[in-house]
This record gives sequence, C-alpha cells and structure tokens, in this order.
Amino acid sequence: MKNDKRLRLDMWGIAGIVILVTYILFLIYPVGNILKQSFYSTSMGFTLDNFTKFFSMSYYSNTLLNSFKVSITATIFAFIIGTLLAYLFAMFDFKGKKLLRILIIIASMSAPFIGAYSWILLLGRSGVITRFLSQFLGVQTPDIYGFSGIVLVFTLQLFPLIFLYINGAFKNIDQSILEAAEGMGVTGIKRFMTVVLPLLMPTVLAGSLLVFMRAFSDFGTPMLIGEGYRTFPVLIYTEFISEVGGDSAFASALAVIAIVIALSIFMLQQIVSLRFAFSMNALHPVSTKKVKGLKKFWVYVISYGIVFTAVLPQLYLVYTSFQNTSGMVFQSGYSLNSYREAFSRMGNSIFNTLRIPFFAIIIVVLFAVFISYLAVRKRNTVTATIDSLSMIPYIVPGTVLGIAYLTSFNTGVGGTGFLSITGTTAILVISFAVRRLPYTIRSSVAALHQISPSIEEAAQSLGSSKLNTFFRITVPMMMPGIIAGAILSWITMISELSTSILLYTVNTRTVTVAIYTEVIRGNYGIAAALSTILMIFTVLSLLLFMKVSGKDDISL
Amino acid sequence: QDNGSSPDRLVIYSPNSEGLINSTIPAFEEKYGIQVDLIQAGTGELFAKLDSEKDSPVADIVFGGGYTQYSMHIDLFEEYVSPENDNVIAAYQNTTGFYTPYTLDGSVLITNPDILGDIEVNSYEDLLNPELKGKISSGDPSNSSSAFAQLTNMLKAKGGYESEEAWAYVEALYTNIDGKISSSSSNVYRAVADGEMAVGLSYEDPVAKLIEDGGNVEIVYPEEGVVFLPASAAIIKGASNQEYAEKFIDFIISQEIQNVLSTTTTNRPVREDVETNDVMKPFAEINALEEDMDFVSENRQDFVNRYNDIFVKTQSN
Amino acid sequence: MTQINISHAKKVFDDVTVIPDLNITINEGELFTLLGPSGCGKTTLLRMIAGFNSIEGGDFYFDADRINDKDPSKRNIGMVFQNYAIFPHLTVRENVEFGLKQRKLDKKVVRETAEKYLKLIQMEKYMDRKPERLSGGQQQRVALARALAINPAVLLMDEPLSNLDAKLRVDMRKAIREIQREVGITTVYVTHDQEEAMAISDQIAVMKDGIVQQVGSPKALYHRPANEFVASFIGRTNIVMAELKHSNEGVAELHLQNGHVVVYPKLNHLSDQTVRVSIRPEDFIRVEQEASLNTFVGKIEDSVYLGLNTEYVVALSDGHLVQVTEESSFEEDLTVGEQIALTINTDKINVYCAEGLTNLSEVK
Amino acid sequence: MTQINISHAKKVFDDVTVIPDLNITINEGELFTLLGPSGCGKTTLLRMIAGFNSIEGGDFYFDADRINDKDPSKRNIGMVFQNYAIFPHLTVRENVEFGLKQRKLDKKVVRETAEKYLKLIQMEKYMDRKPERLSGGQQQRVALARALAINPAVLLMDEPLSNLDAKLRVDMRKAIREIQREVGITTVYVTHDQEEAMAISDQIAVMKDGIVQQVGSPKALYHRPANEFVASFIGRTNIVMAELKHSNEGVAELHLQNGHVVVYPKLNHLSDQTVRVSIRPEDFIRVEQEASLNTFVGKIEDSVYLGLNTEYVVALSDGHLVQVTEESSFEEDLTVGEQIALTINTDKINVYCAEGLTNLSEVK
Ligand SMILES: Nc1ncnc2c1ncn2[C@@H]1O[C@H](COP(=O)(O)OP(=O)(O)OP(=O)(O)O)[C@@H](O)[C@H]1O
Ligand SMILES: Nc1ncnc2c1ncn2[C@@H]1O[C@H](COP(=O)(O)OP(=O)(O)OP(=O)(O)O)[C@@H](O)[C@H]1O
Ligand SMILES: [Mg+2]
Ligand SMILES: [Mg+2]
Repeated sequence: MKNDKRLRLDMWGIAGIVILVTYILFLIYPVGNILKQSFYSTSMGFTLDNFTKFFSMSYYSNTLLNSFKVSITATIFAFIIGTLLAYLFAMFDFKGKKLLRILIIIASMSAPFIGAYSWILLLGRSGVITRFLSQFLGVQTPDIYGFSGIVLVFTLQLFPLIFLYINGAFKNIDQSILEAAEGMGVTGIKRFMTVVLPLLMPTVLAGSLLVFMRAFSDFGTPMLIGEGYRTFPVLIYTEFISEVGGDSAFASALAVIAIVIALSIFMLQQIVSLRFAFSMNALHPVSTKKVKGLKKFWVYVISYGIVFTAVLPQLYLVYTSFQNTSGMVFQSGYSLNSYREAFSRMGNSIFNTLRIPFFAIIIVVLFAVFISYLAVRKRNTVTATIDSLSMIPYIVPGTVLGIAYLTSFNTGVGGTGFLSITGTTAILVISFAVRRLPYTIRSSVAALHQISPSIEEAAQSLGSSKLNTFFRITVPMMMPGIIAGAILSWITMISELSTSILLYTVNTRTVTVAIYTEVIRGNYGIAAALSTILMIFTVLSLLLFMKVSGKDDISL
Repeated sequence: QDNGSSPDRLVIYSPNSEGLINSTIPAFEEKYGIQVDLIQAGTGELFAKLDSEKDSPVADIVFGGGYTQYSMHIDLFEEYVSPENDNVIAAYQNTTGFYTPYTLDGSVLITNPDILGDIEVNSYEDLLNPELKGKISSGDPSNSSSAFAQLTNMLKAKGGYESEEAWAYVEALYTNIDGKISSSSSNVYRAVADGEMAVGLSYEDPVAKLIEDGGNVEIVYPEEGVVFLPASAAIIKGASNQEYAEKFIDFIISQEIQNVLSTTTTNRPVREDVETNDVMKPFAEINALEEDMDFVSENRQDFVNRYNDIFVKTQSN
Repeated sequence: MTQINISHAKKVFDDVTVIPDLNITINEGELFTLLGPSGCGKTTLLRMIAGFNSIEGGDFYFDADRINDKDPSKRNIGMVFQNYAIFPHLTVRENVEFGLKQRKLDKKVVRETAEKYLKLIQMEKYMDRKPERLSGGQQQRVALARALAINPAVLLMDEPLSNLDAKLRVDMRKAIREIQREVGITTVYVTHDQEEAMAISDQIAVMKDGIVQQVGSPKALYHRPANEFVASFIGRTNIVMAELKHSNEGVAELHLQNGHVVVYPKLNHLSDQTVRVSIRPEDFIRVEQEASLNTFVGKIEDSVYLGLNTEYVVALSDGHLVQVTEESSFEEDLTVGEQIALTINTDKINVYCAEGLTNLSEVK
Repeated sequence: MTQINISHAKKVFDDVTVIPDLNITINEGELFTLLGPSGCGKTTLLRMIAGFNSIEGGDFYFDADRINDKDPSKRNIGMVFQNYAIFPHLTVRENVEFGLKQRKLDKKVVRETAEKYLKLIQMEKYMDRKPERLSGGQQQRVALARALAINPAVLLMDEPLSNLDAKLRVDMRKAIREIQREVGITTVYVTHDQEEAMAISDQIAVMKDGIVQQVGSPKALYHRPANEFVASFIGRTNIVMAELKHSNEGVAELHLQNGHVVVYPKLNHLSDQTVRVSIRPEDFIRVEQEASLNTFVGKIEDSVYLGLNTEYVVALSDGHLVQVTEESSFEEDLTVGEQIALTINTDKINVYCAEGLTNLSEVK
C-alpha cells in the first residue's frame, strides 16, 4: 500500500473532511464552549488559576493519583480476565458458549445506580454473601468499599470489553502459526505469551486503552462505593453538578486535564501499537479443540466461574425485582407488583430505548468504519487528528457533554437558530453516537491492522474501485472487529444515562432514564423491575442479531 | 418537537420523591385539566440543565431543591409571589419574590438499631463516641446540599457559624467519620438502612419515609437542635406557560395540598393550618433552630473551604 | 530414529471423507515422500501425523508409541507448513531461534545454531528483518531453517521448496538430504514436483483421492508404475490402446491402434485381451525414415523447447497424438509438419489391463 | 493489446535499493517471464507494474500511457499474487465472480464466465466452498481463475503454479497459454521454474539483484547464455577453467584444466587468455572406453536418478567434479566407482572471459 501523506480530494479526502466538520460541529464547538471558561475569567481575562488551584492543593490533586491507581489496577485485572476467557473460548470446545457470551455482554451493562448497588447488597458490610460467609464459614471478606471495591466492580464490568475485542481478533490469526509453535514444543501459557499475545497486541492495546479510559472517567461506581476514596471523575462531576454551588470554571479545568491525560495515553498507545503492526492472511482461522480430563474441568470452572461472578449483581437485581417492596425497603415475600408498576410507568420509553440507539448505531458503524480506514490506511495529519478527536468524547464526562450540548444547541449554533436541536431525538442520537463511537472505532482499527493489504490489492487488480473494494472486501473482513465494537456501543447506548438525563424530554425518555427516575423517587423495586426488563430487552436484541447475522458467535 | 409551548401543558423539572410527586402532580392535572410533562433528575443535574437552557427555556417550573440552589441561580427565575404566600408560616414565606417554599426538611440523624447495639445516639455530641469510628455515614458538604445543611446545622447548634468551638466539633466529628464520605445524599440513608453503617447524617423526609416503609431504622433529632430548611419551587424566566405555572405555585401551597402533604407524605408543611403525620415528631417536641440564610448564602464558599481543609487534615493522618 | 506406522487411517471433514483407509510404514531414518495431485490429501495426512488434524479412525504409531492422542508438542516433530506459518512478529533470527529456546539450550548455542542454519539457507544477510519485508522464497527458507534447526525425531515438510528457484531448490534439497541422513531423521516430505521427489526420496507414496496407489523407490515408480494413474502422474506417458494377441508360436504381440505390432514375449502367459500400453515420450526413438522394418511414421504437430530436451507432439497415421521427447540441439530442429519415423523401446513400456488398474507387465 | 515499456525503473525499500535501474520492453500480446533467484526483485517489479509498490524512479508505460500514478484499479490488469490473496470471506465462486461483477456484466454472463473458468482450473466441484476448506493447490488455482476471468489487457502472474503438481501445472500452463494467445493478453509471468519458463514464454528476462542479465527467447538463453550467471541459472552447467591457446596454424584450442584439449575454431580471432568454459551436463557424451582419441576418463562419484534422466557426478582425472546427465534406462546402471570415458559436444559449449561476464563464443 502506498502511504500517501498528502490529503487528496478523492473519496477518502471527502470522507475525511465530512467527518472532521462533524467533529468540529458536535464536539469541538460545544465542548470548547464549556471548556473555554477554564482559561478565562470575567475579571481577569486569560488565566491559569484554575489549573494552579488543582495542582497546588492535595485535596484535589490526590484524586488524580487515586484515579490512576484504580484505573491501572482495574485495567490489568480486566485484561487478564478478559484475555483468559477469550483464549478459552477461541481454543476450546465447551458447552454453553452462546449463553456465556450473552451473559458476558450483560455483565458489561450496568443499570444506573442499581447495578453497582447490587454489589453493596451482596458484598457490603451487611451484604448477603458477606453475612453468609461470616456466619457459616467464619470468613471475613475484604471491604467492598474504597479502592478494592472500585477495582472489583470496574474489573467485572470492563473485562467483557477486552473479551469481545480479543474474541474478534482471534479470527484473524492463522491456525498454522499456532501449530508451528506447538510443533516446536511450545504450548499453553508459554505459547500464549510468546506467540498469541504478541499477535493480539494491537487489539489488546486498543481494548486496554478503552478499559483504562472508561475506568478513568467513570464516576457512578466510585460515587456509590468510593466512600471517601475520591476519584477524579467524581470530582469533575461534583464540581459541575454541585448542589452547593460548584465552580464550573474549575470543573472545566478538570475536564481539560482529563482530556489532556486521555490524549497523551492515546498517543502513547498509538506509538506502542506501531511496534506490533503486522498483517496476517488468515485463511485458516483458529479453530477450537475438544478438551478432556482435568483440563476440561478447569476450562469449565474458570469460564463459568468468571462469568457467573460477573453477572452476579445482575442476577441479584432480577431477584430483587420479584421481591415485595414498600418504597425504598424490600419486604419479605415475592410478587409481580414491581413489574405491574413498571409496565404502567414505562410509557414510550421502551420504544425510545430501541429507536434512539438504533439511529445512533447506524451513525456509529458508518463513522467508525470510515474513521478506522482513514486512520490506518490513509494516515496523515488530518486523519490522525480525526482519530484523536474521536477519543475525546469517551473521556469527557457524559454530564459535561450533556451540558455542552444544551448550552450550545439551545438556540442553535452560536445563537443563530441553525441546528437548534435541543429537546429533539436528534440531539440524543448525536450525543449517543459521538460518545460511543470509540468502541467501534478502536476495534475496527485493530481489526484493520491485522488484515493483509494484499487482499485489498487483489481486489483493486480486479478492477474494483476504492469504494467497492472498501465495502465488498475490507469491511467484510473487518466485520469481527466492527461487530465486537458495535455490540459494545449498542449495549452502552442502551444503558446510557449521564448525557440523556440532561437531554431527555417526555418524548425521548429511555428506560435507563426511567430507572434513574424511579431510583430518585425511591422506588427500588420498580427500578429493579425496569432494569430486568432492560436486560431482557438487551438479550433479545443480541439474539435477534445472532439470528440475523446467522452466527452463533456474537463477535462473528 | 415539544418545548412546552403547547397551551395545555406544563413542563416541570423536579428532583422530588414519590410521595411529593404523587400527591401534587395528578391532583393538579385533574384540577386544571393540564397535562404535566415531568422531567426528573437530581437537583444538581436539573439546575445545570436550567442554567444551560436559560436562553431558550424548556421548563416552566422547577419544583424542589433547597434555598442554597435557588439563591445561587436567582437570574433563572421569574418573579412571582403567590396570593397564598401570606398564609404560610412567616419564616418560610417567599421573601425574595422568586422562589416559594412549600415544605420543610430538618437535618436529622438516622440510626440502625441492629448495628448500633447499645450505643446511645441522641445528640451530635454522641457521634464523637470512638466506638462509632468509621460507622458514621455522611455526605460531602462541599457538594451535597443535605450534608451542607448538616454542617450549618451543627455549627449553629454548637456555638455559631464562626465559633472556633463549633468548628473544633466539626473536625472531631469528621475525624470519627474517618473518610467514609458518601458522594450523594441518598447513599447516606441507604447505607444505614442496608446495615452498612450505624448512623447517618441525613434529613427528615427519606428517613421518615424509610420508617413508614418498614425499614429497620430510627430517626434521631439531635438534642442540640434541628434546623428546618424549606424546599422551594419557582417559575422559570421566559417560561411559555406563565399562567399555569403561577397556578401550580398557588396550588402547592394551598391549604388543600399542604394538608395532603402533611398527612400522607413525610414532608412537613409550610402552613400551620394543617394536620400532621404521625410518623414525624411534632414540631413542638423538637428543639428547632433557625438558620441565618443570608449569612450562610454569603459565606457558603468559606464554609466549604474550611470543611475541605478539615477533610484533608483528617485524611493525612 | 523413529519408525512411523499408520494403519487404517481415516479422515473426514464435515461428512466428506478425504482419506478413507490408509496404511503406510515409514522406516527409521527414511525420507518418505507423499506425491499426488492437488487436493488428494497430502497435507491432510501430514497434519494427522503432526497431530494438528483430528483422526477419525485408525492408529498412528511412532515406533511402539501410539500417538493418536498425544499432544503435538510432545511428538518431537519439526514441521514446514505449506503456507510457511512463520511468526510475523519475530525477526528471521528469532523465528529460527524460537524452537531452540524451548530446548533450554545455552544462549550461545542457540545463537550459533540459528546462525548455522541461516547460513545454510543463505539468509544470514536478512537475520534481523521482519518477515513482512522478505520475498516469498525468503520466507519459505526461514520456515525451513526453523524446522531443521530443532533437530526433531520426525521431520514433516509440506512443499518446503515450492517458491524457490531451481538452483536454490537443488542446494536446499541437498542440504535437507544431508542433515536428514547425518542425524537419521525420519522425514515425511510432501511435494508436487516429481523430479524433486525422485531426487530426494528413499521411498515415494503416490496418492490419489486419499488412497495410496503405490509405494516404492523412485526408480520402481518410474519404470514399473503399478497402474496407469501412477504411470501418467510420475513423468509423462502416452497411453495407446492395443490388442494383446498371440502369434502361432504362442509369442505375445501387442497390436497397437495405429497398426504397429510390438512383439512382447513377457506376456506370453496371458490370454488375448484388450490392453492399454504406456509408452513414455522418451521411449519413442526417432530413426532414419524407414530405416528398419519395426518402425512407423508420424507427423510433427507441435514442439516445445525445454532446454535439455525438446518435446514434440506427433500425430500417428491413425490420427492419434503422442508425445515424444528428444534431447535438444541448437542447430538441428524438427519443424512442425515434418514427417518422422519412430520405433519403440519395448524394454521400457508397460502394459495395463483394459481398466488401467493393473500392470500386466509385472504379473508373473 | 498493450505494450509495456519500462525505463530506468528504480525501487528503494527503506534505504535498500532493490532495483537500481531497470529497462524492459514487453511487446503486445507477448508472454514475458521474469526469472531469477529468490529475492532478486521479481515480485517487486511486478508490483510496480501493477501499481502496488511506489516507484522511486523511472517511467512505466502501457502503450503511450504513462501509468506511474495511475490507480491500480484503472490499469486493467489481472494479477495472481504469490501468496494467492484470495478473499477469505467469499466462496470460490464469489472469488472468481468478484472481478467480473466490477465490469457491470449481466448476471448470467458473470455466472457463466465464472463457471467456465472454474471448470478450466478443475474446481467446479468446490464452487461453494470457503477458501479455508481448500488445499493449498486448490487455493492457488482459485487465484489463477480469478485473474484470468476478467480478461485483462495485462496479466501479471507471480508464481501462479508453484503449489500444483506436475500434471496440473502442465494443464494449467497450457490453459494460460491458450487464453493468453487467443485474446492476445500481454503477460508478465514470474516463475522460479525454468522448465516452466522455457515452456511457456515468448521472452525471458533473467534477473539478479534487481538487474536484468539477459533478455531473450528460451532457446537463446539456454544455448547462448550471455554470462556465466545465466548459464548456470538456466539449466545446469559445469564451469571448467581453460587456457585459450592458438596452434601453430592459428586455430584456437581450449586447454581444459584436466589436460584435455578441445579444438574451438570459433575463437580464432581472440588472443590467448584464461577462459571459463561452460559445459552442460548433457554435453558430456559417454563413449566406449578409449574408443576415440578425443576422450578423457572419469570416475563416477554419485548418481541421482531423475526418471527420464539420470545425473552422475564424475571426478575427472585432475580431481575436479563435473555433472553429467544421461537418459536413464532400467537395466543398465552405472554404479558409483565405475570408470567411464567422456567426450564433449563442442558445438554446444560456451566460453566466457575469465570473469564470467561476457560470452566469448558470441563475440564475432
Ligand atoms: N517491504 C519490503 N521492505 C524491505 N525490503 C523488501 C520488502 N519487500 C521485499 N524486500 C526485499 O527486496 C528484495 C526483492 O524482493 P522480491 O519480493 O521482489 O523478491 P522475488 O524476486 O519476488 O523473490 P522470491 O522468488 O523469493 O519471491 C528481497 O531481498 C526482499 O528481501
Ligand atoms: N478444513 C477443511 N474442510 C473441508 N475440506 C477440506 C479441509 N481442508 C482440506 N479439505 C479438502 O480435503 C482435500 C485434501 O486436502 P489437502 O489439503 O490434504 O490436499 P493436498 O494434497 O495437500 O493438496 P495441495 O497439493 O493442493 O496442497 C481437498 O479436496 C480439500 O478441499
Ligand atoms: Mg497441501
Ligand atoms: Mg516473489
């Protein structure tokens, strides 16, 4: 492949410009609008005071350190678990993979508040499991709160991301390479470390980057179980949304710091993955093998064990949805009352939960496919910029983006009335798409890195135009990657809250908003029922997808 | 596209709980034949939303939130004083012209008798008991309004906002809390109700509601005194349904609704000419204190800073 | 030194039986070649021996050791894959060192061994390159060195030289042969190149549709192919229909379809029947026009110059075409349309039954 | 019908010049073969013609059209890649149909054409399989059919038959040749197999280290290699050192290192000098021991049976080894250690200057 550094006005040039303009309009303009106040005060003009304040006071700067600690630890654990599981899935034949796959995906979606809250009910100081263990076994479980709790929840919530990515990447490894190693006496963990892992590296890095950033920017979990272990995103959130009068200029400065950190890590990841860029022409993708004996036992124990643990809070949630409740308090006895209430209150939210992510996912897939191709095969300043830009919404707290969108599009762009989309479906669709694009982009980029350019050349030699080659050859070959990312985008859009809670109107209320509303109103039973409905809904959408795509394997 | 401009609709932003919503909105809809579009979220989120939308507002009414938020965002509201205003207890009347208090909420302690065992908790002072170390749940006064209300309440009760003695108490208390800060108000009472914590620095409405729902908790009105603060509602500046909005304000402080509130919910009415709920201790039996709202509003940031310093100090040793 | 014994091997890929029932014994230290048309199951069989394909039936033995369920990594094999399968993330040197490192050898020994083999494959210049920057033939050589370097008990090679030029192929096959002989590695070699097979093998198995047609030394295969398929697969051959008749004296004669009669006493013991005669292109001998009684004429239809030899397509008097090979010369040149006289080297022909399935010349 | 003209082509891969300055003209409808050792730049050149490698210097013309910057998809080429590059997500049929569909042909025509070519490569049975379930040779044939089916103006083939068995290779090269001739597709063919090159090509360019050594017809290359490299690359050869001397009558004589003298009047015009004589294995002719004056003796050191021919390694009296080829026979067999007498077919030898760089036999 020729690597043309100039920007040319061919199909790719145009696509690049369209995407860039979109990002300027829906990212730089609104977010810049909010963040500019971090450098600007009405009294003094340009100022760095907000930044000085942050770095000079340990009360604030410690949160950054804390965030790094939890994010790095969680990333490492998520990486280990996710990779281990993906490896088992790719290498061995065992029963119930389809079910496990769905459960893994379910584990990655967490209903607002209620999801992490289940952990407290299970593992808290008076949690079901904690009490069980201490009463019957006399075992003292470690505290779910603070550092260890945050890491636990992050790990179990984020490993599915690594799993899905790597599961897709295995499809691009040629079986014979693994066999070559095996023939030379290298098997098991050794082969994994010396051959499999290096080959998966682009994907591993992409996945880990996302996990890290997600852990670094998530505030829901640390807010619920941090108990004084103050993380950076919680700080940003509370400064923006403070009930006691936060300082939004200071909050903007924090967001700027978050973005700078995210971009630096992104660049670092880019540099590192260049070292692992090699393409493969996998005509014989890795196939699974039967296992026997002790090995079989361990395969089952590990895979089912991990997955079961990860969905435990969701299962508990389902359980509580059948419990009788009185407001905030769960009573003894079981009934369908919560469901009765839930259905009566859902309104059109189920429809919205389908409709809004549906439009958004179309945008996501389209953009991701183009952006990843531009970033990998047509790398130049513009495309590299687009690539980096696309990561920003991932790290900008959803609340900030919500506020930015409200402020910037309330009266149209620059108050002109152009794109005055507040309150419409469009604003939700766009915000969903922009925020969840990175999942699909990163996995597509990783997939593309592994595809041998000679396949594209072959298509071109057959007279296929760039566009045609792209859609008929490149995209289908990237499919495992695209789908892995799209599923994550889809799941996270379905359970998106922090932006939609600011942008929704009665007509665009989603199930997640409904759940949150019930939590606020103190109806935990109804919230649990709604969460269960959302979960069922998600499973159905996955099953439908499998049916339509004709694959058992969600990552294709 | 619906931004509330249709004539028979009223857009309400509210962080309120089930009881308040259920006893007001349906009744209002029925009475006036107006459909209410209710947007619910946390107080912080709603005010951030209002602030962002101020050039082209969507909401007509914001229904809920304490005076601190209102006083910070005066520019968002339309001036309106309800004719019913005069029937409200003098201390809780709409004096600014912008926001109308409709219920009262006191800072209380929530306790879980199972966890507490035989430890006595009747006052703020009791919280300094070393046996409670790490078992007290508190919000973060620098961003949770209920935790901030607790802060001003204990300052007032312990000697005044600028009393060193009072601040010394705060420091002692937070040393005993040992960094176990919840990031949101709701976590505080939930933690106690779930048995995760023994005591929580919370507020009256949810605690009473928990007791009413059968939760295993008790409510403690600190002996040193309880400050009751009003929850308010206001009309948004530039609201498209001004007329209905005004009707709504009148409605929530009408005797009829105040009566419903005080009898069927765990909210204290702002009118005296109504009955009260059995779950809640009658006003007369409580050592009520009064907050100096103007002073607190003005010095809010100082309080927060001072608290932050204390927090850092307790964390660093 | 390992003997490989395969009995009743069976391989099924999703309902399609690729190898129905295969029996082979490969002796210790032998270089055994699998030869057969594309898709006949060579790679499949090799991968079964290596342990990468499941075995649907039969027994595989390395000496007395039944290996059907043995882990590939424990079989002590070296394998060159048809698609090379070199590690894309490792340099040339690291690829070759990879297997050596597993043997827990001294670092220096690893380096030196790797270098030795890199020199052998003439790749020492490219030691530190990543595979993506190598030509096809260079990649193939790396795969070769990697398998040789670990000095396995059994060496499995799937078309290891297919992308090398003639000169290098000869060099490489010599090298393989030497190493193999030196250490006595039992080797199973897959190739589509019969010359290579001939040059390198101790024994050759000719396969078709998963069935072994004949196992034998190169010479035996070439000169006494067990059936018509082998005859035409190993080298080229002309199949001419003939009637086996006996003269009054009881001497067998082959009456070829063009009328020519070949006296063929070897078949005296057989009854009269229709047969198929396999005559290799070089077994037609060109003679001076009408020089002897035992000749017939043909007309040159086409000629292909192949360097050492030239191949002619000759139309016999009855219109049938046959291939004739002759050593080339620069000056003399038979042109298309020319009339030539041919005779047949009867010693070297083979006669098959009417179905082409048995070699009658061999039946005693 | 397209003529390809390449002048001063240059290719640099990260500082390494792979092709320094290459000039070639490929005539309309010609089948032009690139032959050369592994890594000499054949694939690189082919990819430059196709437009997949950047061009660091020089001009590439298709007829009058400078294509240096033309998009590959607009060059109207068909290419068979060395690594096949078949689309793994498409079935065999879809792979072949892919290029056809780009031509906006009628659906029926697409189907029929694809089927025609699948039949040609003997893959009609596997039409609906995914490539992962094909053998190596089957995959390669799909790649071939895919390139042929679109009937391009220029066909580029990079070792298109390297994984096919001899029989299929012959079939395939015939098919390629026929299609190519029929439509007159200008074809650039890369192969490492000199027999194939000889059989299929109109012209062959022999390359070494990115430099074209000689361009010529197969025959010219074999019989009059321009330099020693070509002589030893195309076919095999023995290089024997000799002194060119003139007899008293001024007749040139080659005094070979083993003492044998060859009268070689062709070089009468040259002065006395040390030369290198290239004698192909088949140009040694075995004669009855001491039958004539002009013979010398040698001892057989090794023999390799290659089917049609047998190759001997013979030690000359001075200890030098030479390769000798003879047509094989089943009965008669020269054994290692046997003494034989040889003579040389002087018509076919080539004499090079001491550096091996010029063919003195050709200089007039
Ligand atoms: N991408 C690359 N980067 C650097 N060097 C390369 C690259 N591709 C090929 N080369 C080098 O260029 C030279 C020519 O390679 P090329 O692929 O053209 O060889 P080839 O003649 O096709 O050989 P083979 O018959 O082995 O396929 C080789 O030495 C190879 O190592
Ligand atoms: N994974 C598979 N699934 C189904 N059929 C297969 C699979 N692999 C190979 N086959 C079929 O099995 C047969 C034998 O394949 P194999 O690869 O052993 O052939 P081969 O003799 O090595 O041929 P070649 O010389 O072309 O490489 C072929 O017809 C092939 O199409
Ligand atoms: Mg094969
Ligand atoms: Mg090549």
